[in-house]
Amino acid sequence: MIPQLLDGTLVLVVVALAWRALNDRDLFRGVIEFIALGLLLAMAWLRLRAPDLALAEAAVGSGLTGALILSALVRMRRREQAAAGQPAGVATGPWAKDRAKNFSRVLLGALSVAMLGTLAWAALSLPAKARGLTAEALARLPDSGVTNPVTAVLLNFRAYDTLLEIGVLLLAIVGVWALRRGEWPAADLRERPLLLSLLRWVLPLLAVGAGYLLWIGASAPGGAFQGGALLAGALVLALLSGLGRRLLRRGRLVRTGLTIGVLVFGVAGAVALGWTGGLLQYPTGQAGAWILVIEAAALVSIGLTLGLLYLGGRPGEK
Amino acid sequence: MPDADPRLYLLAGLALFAIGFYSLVVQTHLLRRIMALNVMGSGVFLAFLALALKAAAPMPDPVPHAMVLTGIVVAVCATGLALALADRVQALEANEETPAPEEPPSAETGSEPEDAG
Amino acid sequence: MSFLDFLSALLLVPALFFFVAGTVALLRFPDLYSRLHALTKADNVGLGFAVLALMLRAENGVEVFKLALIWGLVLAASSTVCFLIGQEAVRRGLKPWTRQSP
Amino acid sequence: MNVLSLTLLGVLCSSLLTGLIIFFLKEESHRLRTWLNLLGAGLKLVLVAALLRGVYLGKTYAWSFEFLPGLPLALGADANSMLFVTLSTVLWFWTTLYAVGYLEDSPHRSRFFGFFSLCVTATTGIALSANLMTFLIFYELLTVSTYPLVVHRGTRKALQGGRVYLTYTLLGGAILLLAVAWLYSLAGPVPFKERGVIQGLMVSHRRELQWLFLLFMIGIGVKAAIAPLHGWLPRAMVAPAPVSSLLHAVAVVKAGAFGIVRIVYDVYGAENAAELGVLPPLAIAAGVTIVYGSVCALFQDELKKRLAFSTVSQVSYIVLGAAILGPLAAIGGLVHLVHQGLLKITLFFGAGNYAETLGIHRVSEMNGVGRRLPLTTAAFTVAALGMIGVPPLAGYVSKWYLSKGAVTAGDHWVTVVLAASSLLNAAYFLPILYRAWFLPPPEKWPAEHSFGRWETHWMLLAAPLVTAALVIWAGVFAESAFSPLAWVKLIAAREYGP
Amino acid sequence: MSGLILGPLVAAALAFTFPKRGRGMAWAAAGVVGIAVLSLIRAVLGGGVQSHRVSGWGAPLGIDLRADGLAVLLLALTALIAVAVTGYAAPYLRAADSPEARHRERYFWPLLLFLWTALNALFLSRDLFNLYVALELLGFAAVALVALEGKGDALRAALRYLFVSLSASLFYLLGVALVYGQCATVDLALVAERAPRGPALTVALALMTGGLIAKAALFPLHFWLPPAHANAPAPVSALLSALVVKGAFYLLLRLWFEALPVFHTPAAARLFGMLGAAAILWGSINALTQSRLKLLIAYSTVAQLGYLFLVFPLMTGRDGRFGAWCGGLLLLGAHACAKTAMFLVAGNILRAAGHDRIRELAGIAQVLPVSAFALGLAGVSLVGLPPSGGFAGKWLLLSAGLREGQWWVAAVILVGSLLAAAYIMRVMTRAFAPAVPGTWVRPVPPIMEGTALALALVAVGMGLAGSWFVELLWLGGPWP
Repeated sequence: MIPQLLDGTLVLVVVALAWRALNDRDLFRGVIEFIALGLLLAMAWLRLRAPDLALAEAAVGSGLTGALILSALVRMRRREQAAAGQPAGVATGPWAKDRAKNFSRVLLGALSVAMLGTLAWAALSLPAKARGLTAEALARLPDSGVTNPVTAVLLNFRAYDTLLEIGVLLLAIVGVWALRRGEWPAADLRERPLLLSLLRWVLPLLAVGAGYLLWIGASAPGGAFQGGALLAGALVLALLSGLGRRLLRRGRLVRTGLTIGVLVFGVAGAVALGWTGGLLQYPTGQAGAWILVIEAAALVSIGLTLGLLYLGGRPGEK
Repeated sequence: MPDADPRLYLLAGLALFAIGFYSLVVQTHLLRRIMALNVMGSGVFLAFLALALKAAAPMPDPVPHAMVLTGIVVAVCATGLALALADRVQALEANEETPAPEEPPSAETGSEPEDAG
Repeated sequence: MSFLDFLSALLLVPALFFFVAGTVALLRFPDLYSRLHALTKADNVGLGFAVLALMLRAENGVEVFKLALIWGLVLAASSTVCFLIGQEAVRRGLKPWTRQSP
Repeated sequence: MNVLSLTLLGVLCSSLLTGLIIFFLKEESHRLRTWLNLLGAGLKLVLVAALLRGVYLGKTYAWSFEFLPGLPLALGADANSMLFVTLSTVLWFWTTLYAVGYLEDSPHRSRFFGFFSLCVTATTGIALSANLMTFLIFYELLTVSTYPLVVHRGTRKALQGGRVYLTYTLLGGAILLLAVAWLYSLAGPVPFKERGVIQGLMVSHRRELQWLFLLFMIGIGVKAAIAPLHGWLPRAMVAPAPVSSLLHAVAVVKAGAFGIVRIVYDVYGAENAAELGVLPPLAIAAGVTIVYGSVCALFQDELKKRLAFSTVSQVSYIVLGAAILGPLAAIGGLVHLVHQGLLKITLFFGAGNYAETLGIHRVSEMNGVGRRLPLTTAAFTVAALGMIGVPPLAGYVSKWYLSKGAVTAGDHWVTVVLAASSLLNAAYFLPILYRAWFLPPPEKWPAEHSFGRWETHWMLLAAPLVTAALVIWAGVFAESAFSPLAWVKLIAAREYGP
Repeated sequence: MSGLILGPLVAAALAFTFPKRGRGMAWAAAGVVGIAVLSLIRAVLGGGVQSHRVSGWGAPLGIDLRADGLAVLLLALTALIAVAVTGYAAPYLRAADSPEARHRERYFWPLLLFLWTALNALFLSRDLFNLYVALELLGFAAVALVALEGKGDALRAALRYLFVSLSASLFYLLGVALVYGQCATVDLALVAERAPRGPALTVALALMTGGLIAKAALFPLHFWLPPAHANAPAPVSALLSALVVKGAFYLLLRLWFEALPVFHTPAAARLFGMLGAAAILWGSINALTQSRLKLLIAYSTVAQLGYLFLVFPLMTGRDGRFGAWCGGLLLLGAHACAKTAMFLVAGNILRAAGHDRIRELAGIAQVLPVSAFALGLAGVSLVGLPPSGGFAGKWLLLSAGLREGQWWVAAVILVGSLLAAAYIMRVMTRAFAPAVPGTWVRPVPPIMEGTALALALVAVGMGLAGSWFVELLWLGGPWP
């Protein structure tokens, strides 16, 4: 009884929070609700027995995405105020401007509800017990080089997906850099000795933590993405405090760091192709080592990419 | 603690998808629309994982888990890109009201550090 | 239920109490400075009890160490953040609440 | 691929390749361009002569290439195609010469001659097509390559004329495309064959075949300028004179008329078409066009417009010949394909000379031109008399066979139409001749150019004289073995013979 | 096959790391991909459909790549157009030695290479989820390239495009989730084996189709296309119109004819056909009323995409099936080349005149004869005049329609062709008018004109090579 109650409450709160986050009159509150939604979703992932994803969601889905949106909001507000000379407390929403708009809202609402109904009808018609690929994955797990099935899928069974995904990450940062110059948080550490002393030992700790997550990912929840997210968090901290400035001045180094995931992954794929005749088909018995190398490179790229996404643009002095 | 009922989470995922879609179409503020996309995405992920739980013998299907992890990363990339773009657009609209110089790419590209590649 | 499990459950009671107290305080306290107290003090104590409770259920020493590390990190982080928020508030000239002010 | 099929390709390439090279020539390389033009035209002439001899000796020429499965692009040389290809090649040679002289010092000549060559390539392709698909391809190529020629001058009027031209021809092309696709879906690939290829469908798809015939006639009738689809022709006369010659005598209108002949004789077969009952409406349309075109011509003061309406009228003679069952009418129609080409090109050359040398564009300005340009006017006169049908010139031969054929077929009304048309022809040509020869010239011509020794540039003069000579030859020696008439009789014998 | 993906991907990463080597990387990738495509064509023509199991596992656990005639055709087309754009873009981007120009060039090459990677991945993959990742890669690269123009309209268009693209991807992904829930696989062939007709897959297919239709800009979800394609830099517009929208269409073909052919009912097919017909008419009419050349070309893309969807109703019967398939894809190829040529010409005109307002473009044929010729040839193919590739494609569709007795398809094709002729004529008429002094201010490098002409020639010549295409398309196509 209690688990059902817990699930029911969680689901209800998630749905309600999603609605609130997107339709709150106060945009700022909406963003905060959105971040909270991410945390609750991480709980939902746990209930769905997906601890890998709970980690990723908490760090990336809620944490990083929330931070991105929040900083964008602050930037936009500041600009709105500068432009209009008035506080833009309540963002312009679709509220009751005219009848046509209301009508289309009602129409779209009806459409969305109808869509939801259809989707539910289809989803509930699915077989109650799915076959899934659990059996296949577990049967091949011993050959995969790792013991965590999710990592096995990510870096061996469907490694090609992951290769493209690392590509997407790189592409995202290239696209963002092409669009904007990043904005530097103006922080002076001399005024904040406490923060400085905290960062002095927290940043290395986070880096070690990222490495640990990478290592443990072979057998337990964790891996390059979760580790990368941690690294990204460290980087965001460093950027916020102004510590990362010196690093970012070294453009080529940063770019190499961003691309090393794709490069190592791609080259590994090509070498494997020459070795075994299959794209990303690791030589027998060496899969574990290959995966570790690829993941290590990917970790650096993921961490840098996600962290620099926070900057919202290419580094460069004004 | 026994497993959750996958159908419950499946429906929740679909609900998030519908809410996200409705808000995406109805809302006008760029940030809200970007959040709406994220909510839609979360809905899809929820559905994926709920379906993975249906094949839970002896453990949930790892393949959708990997897919969702990929999806989460893609989603954050999308968010980053969309925010940068939205920011440029908003800067542009703010400029149209009061013309203030707002970063044309020309101003600083040359000074990007260590350009010599 | 073993003795350790019982003890662990017992420790969770104060943990919950402090969390609830912290949350209520966050909602009810009148100004930023007092809310900071609620967030940092009450919640950290609550977390401490929860970590203790979990330590009793840990399977090996490494896990105990990790739990301790988590608590340490949270303590350090929350105190630093609390300080930074307070400093920023002071800089912006936010007046602390007193009984006289409405 | 053997020598015979290479000859076929050679006929096409002699103008295609020169055209493509000319496109990339610099505007200033005048001499090279002229030589290339004449070389291409001359080479084509030689190749066609070889082809003609071969066909006469009974050799089979065929070349094909599957550009889509079951859909060959096929060239061949039968008697019918030789008729047209010889006409267009001979006339092209002289038109090229004329055009070189005519366009001296005008801008964009590389572009002009490039498209000019493409246009002739398309015409040759139409003539040599061995199946309906190939015909369609070259037919559309002709449309496209003629457009830049029509708008060559770039004036507002030229652009408007070009737009009207494209609108008509593309609409026609779309309808033709539909017809071809429909016929292919019924009958499979449609090669051209004497007496038609649709015997198998006569019973089962009678109604479809009738509709198809209508679509074909509309689609091709646009280019053949059958009323009421003729609207583009008078407007397209804004083009330079060599282009008008090309449009009226060598390529476009001719391609339309030839297409109708092909459809009637080699796709449907004259007897099948008559059996389907589709010929009388076509004959009536042709008859109406003949009279209507002549009447319109009567009221035009602009010389080229008058000639344009005259074309509308004259081309329908060819259609009429195809639409009347029986070998005699067929001979009349087919031979008029050649005769009208010779006559009309001479007239347009003349008109071009008047415009280029003296700046004369209107009939009312033509007083006394015979004295200033005697040779040109003589050629013009020969052609005009030929048009009217004065024996023994070329036009007389066609009209005679046509009326005889009509009487044999029992269509007596046709003779009335022909007579009326001849009268009208006389009515709009004789006043011109009268003015040219018998009225005194004005003090000053509108815009006179002097070209030295001859009355005009020698290239402008040579072309009309040669074509006028051909007009006389085609009429006087009609019954000899080497005349268009002799060749046409061969075709008619194959279509209607036992 | 692997080189097709690894080549441009690694080149993209290197082009980003070493910005000054961007163009070199693009050419290197072009070399790798060129060799890979040619050897793949040889292999497919010689040995039939080629397959590859990535990581050696094979479906359902792993991901399969497969190169059949259709995939190879599109890969070759992509390579051709990407090479042309590479050749064109170098002088285009170096228009002026301004910081803006340097900035654009710096980011253009990696983005182009990402786009290429995504297209190759899309055409090779047999895995619905992997296709999702490829689609996202494609969408991001396309959006970033549009935004590279940097002007207000381009940015707004890019943002709208991004929103459409992302939400469409999510619709697609939800469909994939349902397919996985039903079939426990995301491999196209295995889905086809395990697909029962039922609500789950019906809705899944509807979701995926909806998403892909939005990405393929089929009427009425085309609204994002004209601003995005018209405001992007010219070589980008070319890539978008020629290839990116086709990627989504390609995936629709795979879904409807390979993964879930049981759902290809006459009713569904007719719906596609109706939308296609509406797109042809709506796009053409809008093209007729545009005042800017690039917008006209963009609306023409909306119209031409409509033709592709006529394949669906024509594939319902037995007689016209193969013809319709080949016709649609031949049209796709011809349109890709012709449209690239047109956008490149538009880029030349923009360069020379500084604007692309059709009314003020008198004298193109005089000032830019090669470009005008290319425009004319591309127009010939768009209108579908013989012997162009456009004609061959339309002919096959038309005959299929007549053979199946679907007269309305024939009517739509003819009307669409005439409308296309009308809007091409609008431009060509200006081309032949005498130039107004002061209109044409800057010279255009010959390579920019030559590239456009080359592609226009390919579009026209494609019709003559129709048999070869048909032979290729037969391999691995959806026939019993």
